[in-house]
Amino acid sequence: MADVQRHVARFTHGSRIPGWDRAADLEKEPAVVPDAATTEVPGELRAAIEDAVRRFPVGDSAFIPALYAVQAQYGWCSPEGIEQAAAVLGRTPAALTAVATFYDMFEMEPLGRKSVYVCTNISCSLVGADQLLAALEEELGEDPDVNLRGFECLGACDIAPMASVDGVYVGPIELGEVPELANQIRQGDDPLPAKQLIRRPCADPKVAEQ
Amino acid sequence: MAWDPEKDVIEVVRGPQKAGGAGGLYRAFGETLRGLKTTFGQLRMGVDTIQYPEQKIPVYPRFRGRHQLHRFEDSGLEKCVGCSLCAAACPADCIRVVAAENTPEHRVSAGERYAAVYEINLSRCIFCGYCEIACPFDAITMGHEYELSDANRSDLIFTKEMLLAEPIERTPLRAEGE
Amino acid sequence: MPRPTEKLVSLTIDGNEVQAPAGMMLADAALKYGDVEIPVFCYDAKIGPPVGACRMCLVEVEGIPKLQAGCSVAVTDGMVVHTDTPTVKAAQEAVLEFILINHPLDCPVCDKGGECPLQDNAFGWGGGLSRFIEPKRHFEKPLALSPLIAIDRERCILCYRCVRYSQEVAEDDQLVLEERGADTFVTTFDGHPYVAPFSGNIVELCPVGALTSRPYRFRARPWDIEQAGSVCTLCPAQCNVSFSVRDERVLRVLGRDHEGVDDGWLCDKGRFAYQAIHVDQRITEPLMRDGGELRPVTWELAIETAAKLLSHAGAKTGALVGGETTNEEGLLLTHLVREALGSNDIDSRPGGALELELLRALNAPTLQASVPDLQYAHAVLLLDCEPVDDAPILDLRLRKGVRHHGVKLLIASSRPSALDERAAHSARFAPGCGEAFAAALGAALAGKPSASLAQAAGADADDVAALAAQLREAGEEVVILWGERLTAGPRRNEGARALLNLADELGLDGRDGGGLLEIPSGTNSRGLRELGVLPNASIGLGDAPTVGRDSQQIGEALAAGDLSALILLHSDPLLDQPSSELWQRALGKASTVIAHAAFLTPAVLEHANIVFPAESYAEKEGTVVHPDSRVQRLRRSIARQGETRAEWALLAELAALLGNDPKALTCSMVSARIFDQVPFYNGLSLDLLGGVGIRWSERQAAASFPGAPSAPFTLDPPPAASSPNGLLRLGSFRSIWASPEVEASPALAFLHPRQRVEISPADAERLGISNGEIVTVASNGDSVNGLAQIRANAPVGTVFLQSSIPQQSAALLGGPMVEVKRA
Amino acid sequence: MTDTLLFKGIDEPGLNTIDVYLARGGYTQLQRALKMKRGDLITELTGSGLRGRGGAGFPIGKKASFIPKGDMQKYVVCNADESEPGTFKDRELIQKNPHQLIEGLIIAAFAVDATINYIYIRGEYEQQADILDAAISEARDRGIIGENIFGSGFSVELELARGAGAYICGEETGLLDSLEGKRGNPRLKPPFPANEGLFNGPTLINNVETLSAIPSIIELGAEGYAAIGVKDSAGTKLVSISGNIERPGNYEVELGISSREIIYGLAGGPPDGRKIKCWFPGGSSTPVLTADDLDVGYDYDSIEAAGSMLGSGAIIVVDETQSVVELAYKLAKFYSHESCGKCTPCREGTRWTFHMVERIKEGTATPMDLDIMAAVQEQIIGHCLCVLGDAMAMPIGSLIAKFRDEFEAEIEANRNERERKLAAEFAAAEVEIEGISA
Repeated sequence: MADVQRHVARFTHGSRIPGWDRAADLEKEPAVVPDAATTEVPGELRAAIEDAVRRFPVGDSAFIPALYAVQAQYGWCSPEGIEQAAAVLGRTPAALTAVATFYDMFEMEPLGRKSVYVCTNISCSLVGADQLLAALEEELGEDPDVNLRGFECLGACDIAPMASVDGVYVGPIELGEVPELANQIRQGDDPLPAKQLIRRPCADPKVAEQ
Repeated sequence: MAWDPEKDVIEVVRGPQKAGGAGGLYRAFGETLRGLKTTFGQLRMGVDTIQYPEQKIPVYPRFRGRHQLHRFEDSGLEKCVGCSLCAAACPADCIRVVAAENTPEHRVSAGERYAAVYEINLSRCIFCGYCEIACPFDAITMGHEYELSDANRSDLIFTKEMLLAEPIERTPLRAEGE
Repeated sequence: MPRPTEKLVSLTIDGNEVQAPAGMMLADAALKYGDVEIPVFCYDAKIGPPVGACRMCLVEVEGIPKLQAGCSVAVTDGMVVHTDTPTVKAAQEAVLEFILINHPLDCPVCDKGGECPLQDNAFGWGGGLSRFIEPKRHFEKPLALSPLIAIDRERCILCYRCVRYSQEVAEDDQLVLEERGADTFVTTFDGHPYVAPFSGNIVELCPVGALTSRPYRFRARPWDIEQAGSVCTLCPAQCNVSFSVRDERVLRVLGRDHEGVDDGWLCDKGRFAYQAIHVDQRITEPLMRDGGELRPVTWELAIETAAKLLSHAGAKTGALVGGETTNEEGLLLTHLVREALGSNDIDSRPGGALELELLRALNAPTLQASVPDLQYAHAVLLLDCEPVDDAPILDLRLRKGVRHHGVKLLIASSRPSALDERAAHSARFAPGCGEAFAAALGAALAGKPSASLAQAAGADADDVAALAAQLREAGEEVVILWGERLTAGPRRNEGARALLNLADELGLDGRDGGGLLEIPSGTNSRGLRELGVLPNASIGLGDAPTVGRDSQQIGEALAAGDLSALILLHSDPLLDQPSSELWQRALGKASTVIAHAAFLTPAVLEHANIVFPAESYAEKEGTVVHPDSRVQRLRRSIARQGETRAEWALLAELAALLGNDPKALTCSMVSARIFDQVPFYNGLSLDLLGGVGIRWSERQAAASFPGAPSAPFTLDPPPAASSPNGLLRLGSFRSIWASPEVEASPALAFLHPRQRVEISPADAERLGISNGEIVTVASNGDSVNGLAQIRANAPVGTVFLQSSIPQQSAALLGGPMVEVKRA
Repeated sequence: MTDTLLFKGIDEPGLNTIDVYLARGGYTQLQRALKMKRGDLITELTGSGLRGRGGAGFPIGKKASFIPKGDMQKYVVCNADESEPGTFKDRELIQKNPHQLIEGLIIAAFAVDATINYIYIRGEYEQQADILDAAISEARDRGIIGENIFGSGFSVELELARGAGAYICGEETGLLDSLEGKRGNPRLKPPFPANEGLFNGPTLINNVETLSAIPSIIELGAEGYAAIGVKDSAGTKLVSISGNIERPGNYEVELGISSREIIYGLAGGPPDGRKIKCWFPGGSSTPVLTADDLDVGYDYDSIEAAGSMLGSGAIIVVDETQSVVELAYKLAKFYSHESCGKCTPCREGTRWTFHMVERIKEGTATPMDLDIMAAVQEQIIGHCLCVLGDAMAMPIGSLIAKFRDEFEAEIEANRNERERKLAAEFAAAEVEIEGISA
């Protein structure tokens, strides 16, 4: 054979999906339920999960609280943390990962601990959410402590365009306020206190009349 | 839907039947006479002897002779991926394919698999060309070679290497109008 | 528990009146009774309730505005269904167009091509065109999902079958979906391989070529192969299989769904150990020991020499028969040993002979539970057995029973069971104390004091009481699934009595849907016993004219020189018999050892004078008997490899050479003789057995089963379980993977069991052992090494080791107490 | 216009604490309800005509009456997974008046004899979840949740469960799966949750607004409540208005009010006097209406007659400056991201639609793609396991139907733009080649 082609070119799709190219590592042992005797679990993680288990008649219901606990412990749903949670719950780590990857709020990679979600859904984007996200990315994009991402409707269209800074909703954010907000996020200060949703009165004029 | 026998009758249409006379005779022998006219017409053409095997009989372009397997011209990889569809299509059951997997070190064809064994038993082949039609990669085609006799039956089982090789001598093609 | 009843309803499918059982899913009913195929992808009745995910099966049901998923609509009376209206056709075409959006059209290189439901459905119901012009996704392929399974995620249509199987049938929960929406993909946790006893079933379930078998990869296309139905004889579960044969080689094993046996599943051993048929290690020609080494010889020489040696030994010949022996071989061997050689020393039970009366009582047809009973009973008690290791497919059946039919699962075992999670109650007892535990449970059920018996069993008295209470409350239909080890060892007869008392206490005799179900140690143990391949029984479990030596006594007699020759038919005493030490001595002393073996297992390799190549199960013909009394037929699927010859013919020839010709010209002649001579098989024939077999205990001829004494029996008080006292009790188990076939199969080599020392955290801490380190287990000067494995649920005071493995087997240790220390 | 019911005094400081709520006469309706017979209570709920405020608009009394009687464990689950784009009314109720919700939920629980109950709140509402959690604890401390509440013999448990960011968990069966710790995939129906829901028990699932309205029903009586609003659309409705609007926010309106009154009267219309291009009457998953439909009455039946749905009662106003292609792009992106992937038409259809709109933006689409797109939407509607697929297909289908000219114009413009760009690139490359050869 004259010229043996070693590599066959494939064209790829624009949206590559993480995990699709992942093969199993055949050297590893199968991921069965981790044995409680040989899996060490940090005390607070165990306590948080066991507390969650008590709140439901079926232990599996504690999956989401357990994953929150893992995320609180490690900053993301690390395989190590998931294994520990699986050992406490008596389920396979795969069952937990399946749930974790389904939900947007569980991070499957180590990212910044400060999560800033910018709503980019219809109502917000109608009034400039994409520009807000771009401006924040400009300011915070490089910061390893911050996990900044566009997010689907956060349920605060009345303060559009808005962002959720570690669960605190602020808006409407004007582009001029972005540097200030970015600074507050970096410093860990209360973000734009005057524009926090929690302080916003009801829009209905009848309420004010009462 | 139940089968309705009434609807399944084939009606045969026959020509008008008239009795006797010269017309009857013509109807009986007319076709034969027409055929004989062609036969006797050829008599004056003389004898045409072809000096085979020095001189080959040319074949039509669509003549189905011995099969050929093909490679990609640019990469030299075999086109055949060993899918066995030719074997499935073969009414004489004369194709045998055993596939294997390409590796980066040993790449034979373009896809994941290749034909490790590809054999055609030409003593069984009826040259119907179904294999060619079945092939999704145009890897097998019917060539023009027709000199396929041998003294040994087992020599008529052509292996992949034999099928991939170009025929030693090209079979002449029949020219336009010939 | 009530089984599904067949109440018929009538409905109209595409204008035709159809009768179908109420509650049946429309897709099934249409296919089975209406001759209308509703295409499906995600639905398969054996995986469990439908999920309606693929939407391929949309049909029109009159009176409902939206199209309905045919896989999940139960048929009701008067329902009018249309599967061929323009709306339905449009929907089917649309769904196929959606499915094919990301499915590559690489059918020519796909192993599923030609037997692919997606191909079939696309051909049958697709529009033939796609309007999708965006580039399809392309990814790395194929990827390994496990050493046995390759995954091609491009081809996956996300039908959920494999993950549902993993979560709801095998319940190993290792295979899951990650991500969401169109990004969803099938995977395992963090790149761990999907290795489980039943993982291979997902290959058969996958409706596209996304999950393929690696050993079968590119071996053949569906039109290259022929399917040959037979029975897998690698374990007592005797699953019905179909061999894919090409050029006289088995290339793959598929399940042949049989609700009464395997429910459509196979274990990975059954699915992949076929490779052992075609490996170089397999013995395919006669061997003779020459200068200390086994060398190939001609058949004539081997047979003549064997006949000469046997005629020399005469009545001083013993025979051990392994579980893979068919009834026909068993019959001819008893002829050879009893008639031609005049010996009665023949045994097929490794644990020593059981009193014939008790054997009859345990095998009485009125007391037999069937495999489906496990799924529908009110309660199932596992007594001294571990289904996943002993008869793997029953594990899935029990899980199904618990999950779908609310079966109350009760477990009494010495080693923690894989089913503990699903059990209503699990009790532990000391290894080898099954008899005492059964006695304690029987006493508790009878309302008698059971505490001292529980103590003798090394069990918790509360556990016994709890189990008894659960059994009493459960309902009438109770199945006791018990392991042969309950009736092995020195107290075997007492174990059998205790078990029979327990069954009597629960009133299981003659009860529909309940009874006893044994998991014997060998595949065809039941058939061999019924044919009298025992020292104390004749054919049909009749009285033996002369009682011979049992396996234990044969070993002792050989060691003492009272016997000089030994025939090993599919049996390796160093792997199968409880004490390796005795058998090392016995085999060392034996002057003649004639083995029929497929592999050079330790005893064969070291001690056999003549080795005859044994047929593999794909090459055999004959009959075997399932533990629930189903007589099944093996069919020859491939030509015998190498110079292998039929064993029944060899046994017949040997007997003829010894001057007593059994006059067996064909195997079916022998089968007919068996059906004739065993009274309770009377009337059976190979034709009747067909592809599904027949439970003889359900036939009229079962009435001629020999009578037996009935319970209750008075029991000897059992000896107390040895107390740990610084040492640890030794428990042994045989893993599903411990078999020469697994060892020889290249694909399964990674599963080859290494010795692991299972120990409780408390004991590990006391002995200063950490997880994963190498420890030595010693007793009376013998010792075995293994990796320490600390298990949270391991009982304190007991250490568990594997037996039946070639090296470092638990059988090397005398027990019952061992010392464990760091190596 | 009647007084506000749900929003009554909602901005009162400290209303989220039990003391203020009790001082306002909170939990008296619960005590009244506990004295009623279960059957009467359900009759009362049925009589009020209150329809579920989550989107489907199913009458609550009917839903409650489907819960079978018997000894099995029953559940009431409050769906506080408000994630429909444009909707934020439940957030305001939870955040400012959580006890009203708890009171309504316990009344519903008493009506169907459910002793274990859950509120499933979306994970993003962290502050609201904390407020609700505190309120539940207060109620528990006061004995309003627990054994034998108000000496009625009825015991009730209430737990808060948090989601973690998945739109599909707002679908009732997806929510149940999520609550059971699974991936939030919708289930096959039937069985309906009323028969086999949470942990296979009979389950009543209702939205926050629906449950919060229950105390008012008890207070006003079924007839009093039914008198508000119009036929088949009883009561008041919280309307969330957002998008291109002067005064976005939540407004409590009586059902039947004209849509123009809400958009222009209450919320002030689009800013700077711009015209309305289209508006979503009930969240982003409802077919769009145009400025011509502004005089439609805002109630279930009128909106449906106009070709859309009241949905969750969230009006998104899109003004004339916005591009419909961009709107379709956002919609398709959102729904393809949120599709759970369980059923084929939704999983593949949403992603395909997204790619098609993407191509329109890139300038590689043709008007024929609009036909394909419209046909794909038709093949999604009604063929999916749940309504998420329909939720994308209906608005996109309506956008294509109503603004086809604009789509075509944009396709044309983007194609020209792309060709111009390519030509420029080509020219630049040629110049470069010439430069090299020179």
